[in-house]
Amino acid sequence: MTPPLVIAGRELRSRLLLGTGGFARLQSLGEAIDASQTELVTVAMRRIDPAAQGSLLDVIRSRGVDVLPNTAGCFTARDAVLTARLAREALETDWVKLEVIGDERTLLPDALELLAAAEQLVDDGFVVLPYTNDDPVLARRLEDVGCAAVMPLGSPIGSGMGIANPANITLIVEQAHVPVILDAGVGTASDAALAMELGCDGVLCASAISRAADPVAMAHAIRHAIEAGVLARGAGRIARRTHARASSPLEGMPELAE
Amino acid sequence: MTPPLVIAGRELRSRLLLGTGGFARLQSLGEAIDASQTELVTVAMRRIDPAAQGSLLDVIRSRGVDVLPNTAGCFTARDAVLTARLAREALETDWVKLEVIGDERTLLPDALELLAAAEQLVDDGFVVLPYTNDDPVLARRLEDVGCAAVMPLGSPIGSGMGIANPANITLIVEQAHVPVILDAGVGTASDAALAMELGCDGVLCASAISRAADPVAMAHAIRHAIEAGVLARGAGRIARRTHARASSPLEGMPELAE
Amino acid sequence: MTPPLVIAGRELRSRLLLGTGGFARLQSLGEAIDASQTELVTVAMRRIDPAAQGSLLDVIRSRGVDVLPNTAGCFTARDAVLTARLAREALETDWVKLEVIGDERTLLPDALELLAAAEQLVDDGFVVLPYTNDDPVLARRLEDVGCAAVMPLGSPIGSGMGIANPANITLIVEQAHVPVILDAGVGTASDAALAMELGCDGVLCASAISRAADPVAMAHAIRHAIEAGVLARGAGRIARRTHARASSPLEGMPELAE
Amino acid sequence: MTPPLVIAGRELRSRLLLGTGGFARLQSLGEAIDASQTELVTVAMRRIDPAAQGSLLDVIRSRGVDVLPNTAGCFTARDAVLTARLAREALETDWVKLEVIGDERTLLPDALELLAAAEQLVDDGFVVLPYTNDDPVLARRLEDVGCAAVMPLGSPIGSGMGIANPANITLIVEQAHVPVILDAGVGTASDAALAMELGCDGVLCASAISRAADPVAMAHAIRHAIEAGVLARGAGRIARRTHARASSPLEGMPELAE
Amino acid sequence: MIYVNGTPTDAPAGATIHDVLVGLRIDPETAGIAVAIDAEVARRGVWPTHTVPDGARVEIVTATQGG
Amino acid sequence: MIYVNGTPTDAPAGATIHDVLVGLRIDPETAGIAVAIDAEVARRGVWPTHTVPDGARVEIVTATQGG
Amino acid sequence: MIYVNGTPTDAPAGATIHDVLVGLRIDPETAGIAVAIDAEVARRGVWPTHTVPDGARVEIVTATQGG
Amino acid sequence: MIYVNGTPTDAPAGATIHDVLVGLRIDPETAGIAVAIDAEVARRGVWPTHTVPDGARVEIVTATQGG
Repeated sequence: MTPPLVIAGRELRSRLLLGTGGFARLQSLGEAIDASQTELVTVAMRRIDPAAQGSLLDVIRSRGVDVLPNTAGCFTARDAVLTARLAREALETDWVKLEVIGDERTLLPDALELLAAAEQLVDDGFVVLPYTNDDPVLARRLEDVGCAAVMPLGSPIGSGMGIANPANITLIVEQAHVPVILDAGVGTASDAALAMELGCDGVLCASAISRAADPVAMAHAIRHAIEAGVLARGAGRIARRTHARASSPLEGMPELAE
Repeated sequence: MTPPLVIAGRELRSRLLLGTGGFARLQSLGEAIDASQTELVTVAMRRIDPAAQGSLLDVIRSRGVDVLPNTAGCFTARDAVLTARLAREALETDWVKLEVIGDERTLLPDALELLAAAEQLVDDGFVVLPYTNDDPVLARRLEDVGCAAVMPLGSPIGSGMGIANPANITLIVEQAHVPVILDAGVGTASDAALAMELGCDGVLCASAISRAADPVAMAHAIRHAIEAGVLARGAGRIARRTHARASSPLEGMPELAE
Repeated sequence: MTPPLVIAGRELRSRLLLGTGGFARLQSLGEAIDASQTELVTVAMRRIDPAAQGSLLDVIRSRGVDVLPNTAGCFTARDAVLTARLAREALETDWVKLEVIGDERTLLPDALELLAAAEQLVDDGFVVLPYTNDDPVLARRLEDVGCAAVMPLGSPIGSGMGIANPANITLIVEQAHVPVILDAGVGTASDAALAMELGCDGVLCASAISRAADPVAMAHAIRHAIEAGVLARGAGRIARRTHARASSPLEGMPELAE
Repeated sequence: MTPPLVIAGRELRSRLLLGTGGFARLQSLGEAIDASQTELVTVAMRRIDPAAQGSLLDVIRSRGVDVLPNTAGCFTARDAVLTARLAREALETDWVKLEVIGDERTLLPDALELLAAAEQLVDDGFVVLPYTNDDPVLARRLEDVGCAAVMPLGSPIGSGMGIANPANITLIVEQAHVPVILDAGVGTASDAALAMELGCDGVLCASAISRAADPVAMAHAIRHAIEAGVLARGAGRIARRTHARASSPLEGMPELAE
Repeated sequence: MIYVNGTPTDAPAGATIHDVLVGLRIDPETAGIAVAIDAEVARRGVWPTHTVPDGARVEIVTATQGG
Repeated sequence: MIYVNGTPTDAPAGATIHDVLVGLRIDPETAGIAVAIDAEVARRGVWPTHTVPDGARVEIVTATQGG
Repeated sequence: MIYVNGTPTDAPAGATIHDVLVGLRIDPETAGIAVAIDAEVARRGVWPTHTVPDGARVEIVTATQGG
Repeated sequence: MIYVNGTPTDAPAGATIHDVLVGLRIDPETAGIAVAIDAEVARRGVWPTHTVPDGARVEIVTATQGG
């Protein structure tokens, strides 16, 4: 019903990217993938555990969705670039959700390392989707070095605080020539709807779905919320007014006094 | 998918009540009724205009939805009660959306006149759905006199300011034994989703849909938003946290230093 | 420096009313009275405890400030009126802070009982200062029955949630012909400053000061905040703008390129 | 009454820095300096206008306050460094308020150029006070390269939107070992009070004062607000509570039923 | 002389509500209308028989678009 | 037997409000107190003369800390 | 002695990446894994032939749940 | 020909910064001004001696109102 999201020339019918972190069981991840109707799910790259039973990739591929490796946990451009290269080898994709964080407490991106990593990965032929803060200037610079999208945060990863600074997201959307995907901070459906109403092209959710009491129900909820937000954005909302405006006519009242 | 809304023993599959005020053309009202999937639409009672062409009621009935007369424009319990009785005669329904306002500037309800009218109409056998402010004490009193639902405002009628005081709506929901339907203030889809996430049982929209640039698209949007909000409420959202919580594991990082 | 607050013809140089509830020791109450520079402090009326040592009234009178009895804890107009009459007998003042609450959970006012009590007390010759919710219609009705001021809440008593719905406080201020004193909800200094910036004529604080870690310091803080808010209201703040506006000239830049 | 602000070993009794931009007349600047009790005012460096009458520096020095040159209007580290050196020559101060912006529309800082300029100016022996965004990671990096303070924005320059993202300001304050001075966004007194309550060490205001209808009154207002905020921060505010907490005792009520 | 929706209107002595509606070219069978005489609801069943006294305020209302 | 602030209390027949206060070691001259008998305010002036009927509910109140 | 994912591990002289994987009971045909030797990516094609020098840091990674 | 604050300006060969300032009726003793020649700061001490080469970009700045 709504137009597809196009990143680097690729059409995605779903505007929801799903993070696989935080699901207690692989089965509920699979069910959440179905419920969300996502076509792209993120994974992290970690040391293999030969003892691990059940394969994350089997679950993802059995759902017919694609994998988007991230560089979560990297603090330097160098580590992030190497991690992206390992991911490309392991997963045979040149798409990467680029994360370069400044500290473990806030998990906020480090602007300098992020931009340096983005530039190098673009040069290496990657399709780079950077997780960034809500700074419009940094977002433009990431676009300028060739990122295929920008993924500003609404609020810190896993915080569920929603969109802390809608004005910054609006500034980013106004200037962007690549898709803007809200990443981090979504806590519930209305946050995702708001992101789309602000003009974002998509939303990435991990904890909001994976750590909800009922991940599958929340996946359905956020799918509907994104659809709602896209439609509302296109519908042209009424302006906010300080004072009331009657929705019933004030004229034509019958005279009912005794 | 989600349970129906039950008011006075009647099941409504749609949790969206649609106000008919503000639509530029009856045709777009009809299309918005279809898009919204509402089953109940409000009308005002006004002096007949013999010259009026096209019948509002024909449009509503052709859509197979029911009509909910309101008492918009009444400033006293007496006028509201008489208006409700005229509506019952004209429309053969004993349901009424009770509005008794304090002034034309704010269109805010007058607590005393509202409660007096509600009590009398309940005695007269009406199914009373009162438009009220967001005062939890008044909401409980309206329930105590026998109202079939309470309809607190989010913000002034037609303002599109959303839910100004979510804490009050939460207090009303926590204490209510009848359905709580958010009435007035919704400006866009995310407002409706939030109302349901706060625990409201339904939402009434007029201006948000009828005065949107594309009323039909906004009707679709708000329908999805309500579904999203109901699902999210049931899914058990994650708690808000001041600080971040990683959605990718911090252990198992490969050692990539030179 | 700023004009006095005038209630019922009486000039108060301080726009801060202090509630005496919540102070751990009478001594810190006395010090807070001095620090706040208040001229009017509220007290509740309760059964005398012959064993009680130290007199609240002695502390208050030794500071040269006047006492404003309240009707806290009353659920009906009748109880509130009787309590006010007892207070008049005991304290030889016909001023009363009228409180009639709807339940102990929210401590929110009951609109009907409040208005009924206000009307009767005005008839009895009291100077009535009603604690009310933030409903502009109820505020106007309280003014209409002869209250000497209206005291809308910012948020629930003792919650420290500040001003939950500034738009309603603004509506009350715009229409009022008697002083508007923000009562309840103030948690810290900026809340009090905001109240004055919205156009309130005064602020009543109890818990914000009495339950602060350092009540005397908070009394100083809120005194400065009220002064700040009054001055800022009078100074005519700049309009809010979505976009930036330079405060340094963009012309006249030296040409420093190599 | 409150402790002084110490930057680079220098004590400032006033925590308010005043921007000189936007004053319609030099005389009102002088009066606002007096009213604000500031000890440090910012100036921009621009091409000399031999025809200019009245000297900004004379006004500032006649007030006995010091001048803090800024690098407003610079888009690159190189231009900002050169501008700082010219300012040092012209004004015989090695203090500089460092501004390196990303675009003229938002006037938001450019993280990379800002950090590069800060590093070089620190090496050159400047006392660097950088105007930065509200990114905690960038703030820490600026501190790490030797800045004497960090000056995060509340919202865009001249917008009067207050503190858009208090959570970020709190994160910056929690981690900082140098003074945090809120720069940009303050629109009125309560914004300044909130900044101090969040733990900022000072506030810089230009437009909020210079473009107020009455700059002198607003200077007084913001001076009081900063005092209020500092005191409130020290006083230990009450916690926010969803529900009410009585400030009058619930026991000891007289029995007044008939 | 009676007052129909605020407008002075001639009506023959002994005219019923039904007569008044017909006089206004309003089909009394029309669904969705109601009538009040001097601020009292006149139920549909009495329209053929209830005569409208001289000077009466006749209000004829129907459903219109409203919030 | 009367009820003073809810507590059953012995009082001699014909005891005045003044007597009751004294019996409770409350100085009737104390500022800041008020008395209600059976939910009616008894003004200070009548304390020496107003007798408290048997079974009466006597409420003696004063100012306490309150918001 | 080499270091596989941080763990000191014995490996015969001249062992290839393929050999190391087999020694860990990891099927080199497994999809979704990648290998780095001393912080350089070793592409899958060289596993059978690339020998792991003594003291090398061998990192073997795969996809795990992540946001 | 030199460029003073962007304006083409005649200056005699061998003119010093001091000469240029005087030529513009700017007292070189004025506090609060600084000079850059071709994007290099020329410190006050060299103004009497530093000659401005032909075609030089001379920037003369001072403090103006700014945020």
